[in-house]
Amino acid sequence: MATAAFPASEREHYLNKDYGIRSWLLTTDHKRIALLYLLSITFFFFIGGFFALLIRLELLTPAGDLVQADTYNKLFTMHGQVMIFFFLIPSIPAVLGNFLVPLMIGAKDLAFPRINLLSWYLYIIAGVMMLHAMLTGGVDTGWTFYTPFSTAFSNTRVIEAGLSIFVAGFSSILTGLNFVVTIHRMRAPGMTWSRLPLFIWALYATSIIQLLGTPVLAITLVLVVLERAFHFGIFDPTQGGDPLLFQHLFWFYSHPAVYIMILPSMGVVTEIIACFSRKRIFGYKFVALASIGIAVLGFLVWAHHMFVAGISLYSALIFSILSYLVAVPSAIKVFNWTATMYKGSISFSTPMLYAFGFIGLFTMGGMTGLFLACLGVDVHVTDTYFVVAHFHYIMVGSAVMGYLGGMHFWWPKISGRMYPEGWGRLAALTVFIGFNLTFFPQFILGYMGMPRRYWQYPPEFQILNVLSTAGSTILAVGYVLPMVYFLWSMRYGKHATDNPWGAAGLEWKTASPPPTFNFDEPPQVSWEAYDYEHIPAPEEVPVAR
Amino acid sequence: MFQNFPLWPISASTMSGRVDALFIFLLVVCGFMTIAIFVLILFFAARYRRRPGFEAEQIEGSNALELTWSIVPLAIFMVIFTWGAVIYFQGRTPPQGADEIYVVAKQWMWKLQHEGGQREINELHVPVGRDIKMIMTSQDVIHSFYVPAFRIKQDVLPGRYTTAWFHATRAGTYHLFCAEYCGTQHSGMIGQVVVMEPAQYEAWLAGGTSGAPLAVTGQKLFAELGCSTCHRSDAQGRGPDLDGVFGKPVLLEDGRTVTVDEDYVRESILSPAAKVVKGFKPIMPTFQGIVSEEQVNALVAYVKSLAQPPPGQATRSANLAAPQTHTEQVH
Amino acid sequence: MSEHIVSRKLYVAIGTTLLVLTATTVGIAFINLGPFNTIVALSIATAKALLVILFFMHVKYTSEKMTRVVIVAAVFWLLLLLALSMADYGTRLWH
Amino acid sequence: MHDSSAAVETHSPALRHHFADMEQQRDAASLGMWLFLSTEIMFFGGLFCAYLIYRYLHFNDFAAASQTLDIRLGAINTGVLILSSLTVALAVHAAQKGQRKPLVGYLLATLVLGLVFLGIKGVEYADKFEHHHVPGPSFHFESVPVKGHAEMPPAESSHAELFFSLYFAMTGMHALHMIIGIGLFSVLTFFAWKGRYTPEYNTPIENAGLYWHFVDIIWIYLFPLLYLISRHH
Repeated sequence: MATAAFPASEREHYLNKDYGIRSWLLTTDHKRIALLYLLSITFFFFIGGFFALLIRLELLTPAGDLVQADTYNKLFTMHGQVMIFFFLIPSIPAVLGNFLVPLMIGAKDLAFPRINLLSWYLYIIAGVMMLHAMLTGGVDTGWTFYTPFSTAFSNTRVIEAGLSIFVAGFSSILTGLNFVVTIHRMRAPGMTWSRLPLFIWALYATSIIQLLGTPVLAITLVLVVLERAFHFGIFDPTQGGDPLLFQHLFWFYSHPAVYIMILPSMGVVTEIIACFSRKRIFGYKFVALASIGIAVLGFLVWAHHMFVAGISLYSALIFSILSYLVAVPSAIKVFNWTATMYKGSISFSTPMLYAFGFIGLFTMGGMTGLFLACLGVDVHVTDTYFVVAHFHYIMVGSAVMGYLGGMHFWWPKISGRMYPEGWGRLAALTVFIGFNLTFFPQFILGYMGMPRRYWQYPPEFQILNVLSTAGSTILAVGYVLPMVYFLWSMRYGKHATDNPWGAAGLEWKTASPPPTFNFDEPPQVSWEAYDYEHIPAPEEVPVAR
Repeated sequence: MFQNFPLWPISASTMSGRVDALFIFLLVVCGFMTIAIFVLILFFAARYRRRPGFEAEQIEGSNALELTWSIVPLAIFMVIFTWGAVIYFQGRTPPQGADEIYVVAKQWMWKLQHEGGQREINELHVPVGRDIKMIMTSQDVIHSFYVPAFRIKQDVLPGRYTTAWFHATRAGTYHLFCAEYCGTQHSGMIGQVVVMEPAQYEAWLAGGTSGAPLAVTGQKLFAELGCSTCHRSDAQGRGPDLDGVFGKPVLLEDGRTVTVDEDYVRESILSPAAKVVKGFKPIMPTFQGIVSEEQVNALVAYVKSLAQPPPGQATRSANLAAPQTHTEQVH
Repeated sequence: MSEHIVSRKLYVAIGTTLLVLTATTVGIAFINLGPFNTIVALSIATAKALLVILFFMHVKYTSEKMTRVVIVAAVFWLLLLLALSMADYGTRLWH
Repeated sequence: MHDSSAAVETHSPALRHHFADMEQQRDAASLGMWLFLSTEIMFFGGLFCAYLIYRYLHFNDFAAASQTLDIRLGAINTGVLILSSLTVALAVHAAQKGQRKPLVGYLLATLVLGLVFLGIKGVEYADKFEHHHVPGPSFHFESVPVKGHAEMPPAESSHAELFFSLYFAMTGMHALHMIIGIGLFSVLTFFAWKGRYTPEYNTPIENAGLYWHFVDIIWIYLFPLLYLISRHH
């Protein structure tokens, strides 16, 4: 449809439509809100990353020498809270999802643009509360807020942090609500469910979790606050309450929350693999249904975080077997991605390198998940570095790989510029190597028996900790690099064409960057998803010799 | 700089071998599947790399393949699940006749007490080759009793008992970690389990100062706190007779039946009106805040001792009346 | 959403039924039915809730399938939460 | 789904630019509201889950504590809330017919009924404070048998405190929703009086109505769960 007849700098698009701080802070344009989110989550990502580096530095030696024990406890708590609630959960949905959902389904905007802006403001309010809590003493409960430590024993700013996450939860709920309504109601004529990009399916599944899981976390945090502030005794054993009930309610949200982080990433990777293999996704229907399956089954497994917590033997059996069920749709996805590459025409552009990295790390993270779902092994490895390594493989290895892959893939559409390909590949490789160096040793540490959240540790664990810390510095470089060259490219990058990758999907049929209302004329869809046979591969995409 | 750099934890209990075997099985199966996927991806990436003149071949999918790679993994998963469940079941079922250790966790130390009355802090001496069962509770927040060398871990909760057990197979000194984050000095809540040959263990038992067996301490408390004025063995008391009730079901005032276990005795001391035995009035005062966790343990041990050797009462009095020389080892 | 307009009389009838059901549930609470007290009370509450959903909230008249899907899904998820947590508490005392 | 070419171009002033037509806009708003209510179900669901588990664990204590609630005030409040749901339904009816004055009247009636509910709730709360039935350091509970009935099972004071913790959390959250609803309806009343709502455009009234009915349904469950435990003793 729209072609860049003239360079982006001369054409009106969403970035240059109007200028000034008001035009951004009061915007209801989903693309601008996506950029507001991009800035905010990047800010929190680097705060969380800074905490992570301090943690790794402290663990360089067995003695607690860099920071005090209390400080260390606050560091890992705030690292977790910031990374989970202020980076990972909003990352792909609020940035790439916000930007792409209307574009991919051929709509002018999300169904509720003002609610979309509200959800960003809620996020910011929550973020400010969290920063305030950090600066006025911090929180030391662990991101899990386990009672009765959080309600009766911690002397830190639990109430403020809890309310902050409560508000952030509403931001997340509103984003999910907006997506579900948009996907149901705003699709362009001809954009049937079976023609939706799988990224949309993944976000739809994610939104279901956000809608039905987040409120349970919200009420649980309210109960913690009531207990701390007004001596309600709902989780207090001295009043006949049960601290395990807190864990049940907490994990009812927080296990599915892992899928809030990973499902969108799976969606991104699906788009990338199709594009750079130039193929329709193998088993489209199964990949789509696997997303929904993960969202639903993900709600049935929460107590596998509690196998040694004192739950009944029989419920442990139930939750263990259900945990294996949720592994099946994840396996289906991995196999389908692999099969998509079969007889493809594969190029190794930066997004594809991230996708490879994603599959690798996700496979390892998923496989070690089988260890943790296995009752007999879980008893030994739960609450050790094995768990730490496992969830970082999923939530950092895979989720952030997918996020970065998606940022590279859609950067030309978002900014209208190309990033430097060589640097892009270098960064992808650095992240992959740095990540494995940081977290693989932690699997061994965990099986050796090193408990998590330890400020000091017995000396026999040192060498693996040193390896891990060394890896984390490489990882840090890998994460800073893209930020630098993305910024660079905004000014010096080559202008992007409308469809630099030769990708399928409606978002590539409008200009880069898109006009404010996305499409010059309302699109009519008459083709299937991933119709790569009808799209020529572009010359820009690097070809192996 | 780095003294001993092992890659595998020491194995020192009957459980460790079982867990290791399953772990190795998982490593092999999952390792194989992971490598297979990696090899396939690398092979496709190389074999089908973009070259001039080669077009991708569009393939819709294959239901047969989808079914295969859903059902085959699921079958493997079920094997893993079953194997893991068996081991877990063993870990959660302490064998009959195990020696009992009462554990009280608090910020940030482990207090352990043997049936014979020996107290220890952050150190547990046990003989090799015997079943040891821990009956654990916490004074404040949630802790977790973790001995990597035994491959056992169990959270220790305030307000109730949880149990764990092990059967040490190798003498030596092993880490005892707190594995559930519990505040400032969580990482300092480390102790050790000293597993000794039986002869040395006997020597250790004899080495310390004397202390009464736990049940005897409990019996004294029972009298001092005035429990014995109501809980009399002549069936005339205002409270139920406690002789021989432990381990048996009792009928409650509200019609339910519960088994008298450690948790029930504990609850009856601390929240006496919660589960009142049929035919009695809820007149017992609570002992919450009056007795310490250790004293509750002693009382539980006493009530338990009342049910022990069933044949004849003689054994019972003999059991308690003759305190042998026991040790008090506080570190 | 279809613009089906319900008559005012029907609304008043539903409101009256709800009041009568409230009186009924209070009355029944004072009769000893053993465990059935709870069951009856919850059944009456569910009947009342259904009346509100179907008539006051127009679900009976809407042509929109999604409304029903959303309600059923939310109730189903709530039951998941209740059932799976009770799976723990209900079996704690089994040996 | 929405064939925009088939849709008649209705340029209502209330149509927002990104929707193809009023029907799409109304459908989106309705679906959005129902999704929001589904999150509300799960929000209260966490409380219901806690309630269910503790009632199962400490049934007698819950029964004894429940006896101290005033069943008359609870029942009257249930009636008040049902009446308010009725006036809301009638308000939506009036809005659909474009009758301005009845609409304002029903909205005002709803506001009054909502305030009556909160007033009665306030009386009940005050009573709890007087009897030291508010959880916290000054909590005090003795399982005094209700008049003439000595066979009430014994109650553990700490478990009764748990009941009251849940009572205040559940009714408090419900009351908070009522307060939000009253705020919402005040605004709607103002705009209704200004004549903003027409038979074509009354989505705000409809959606606020859905919210109010939902809050009513929560109370329909809270009433038997909190007030009607073992009343036959």
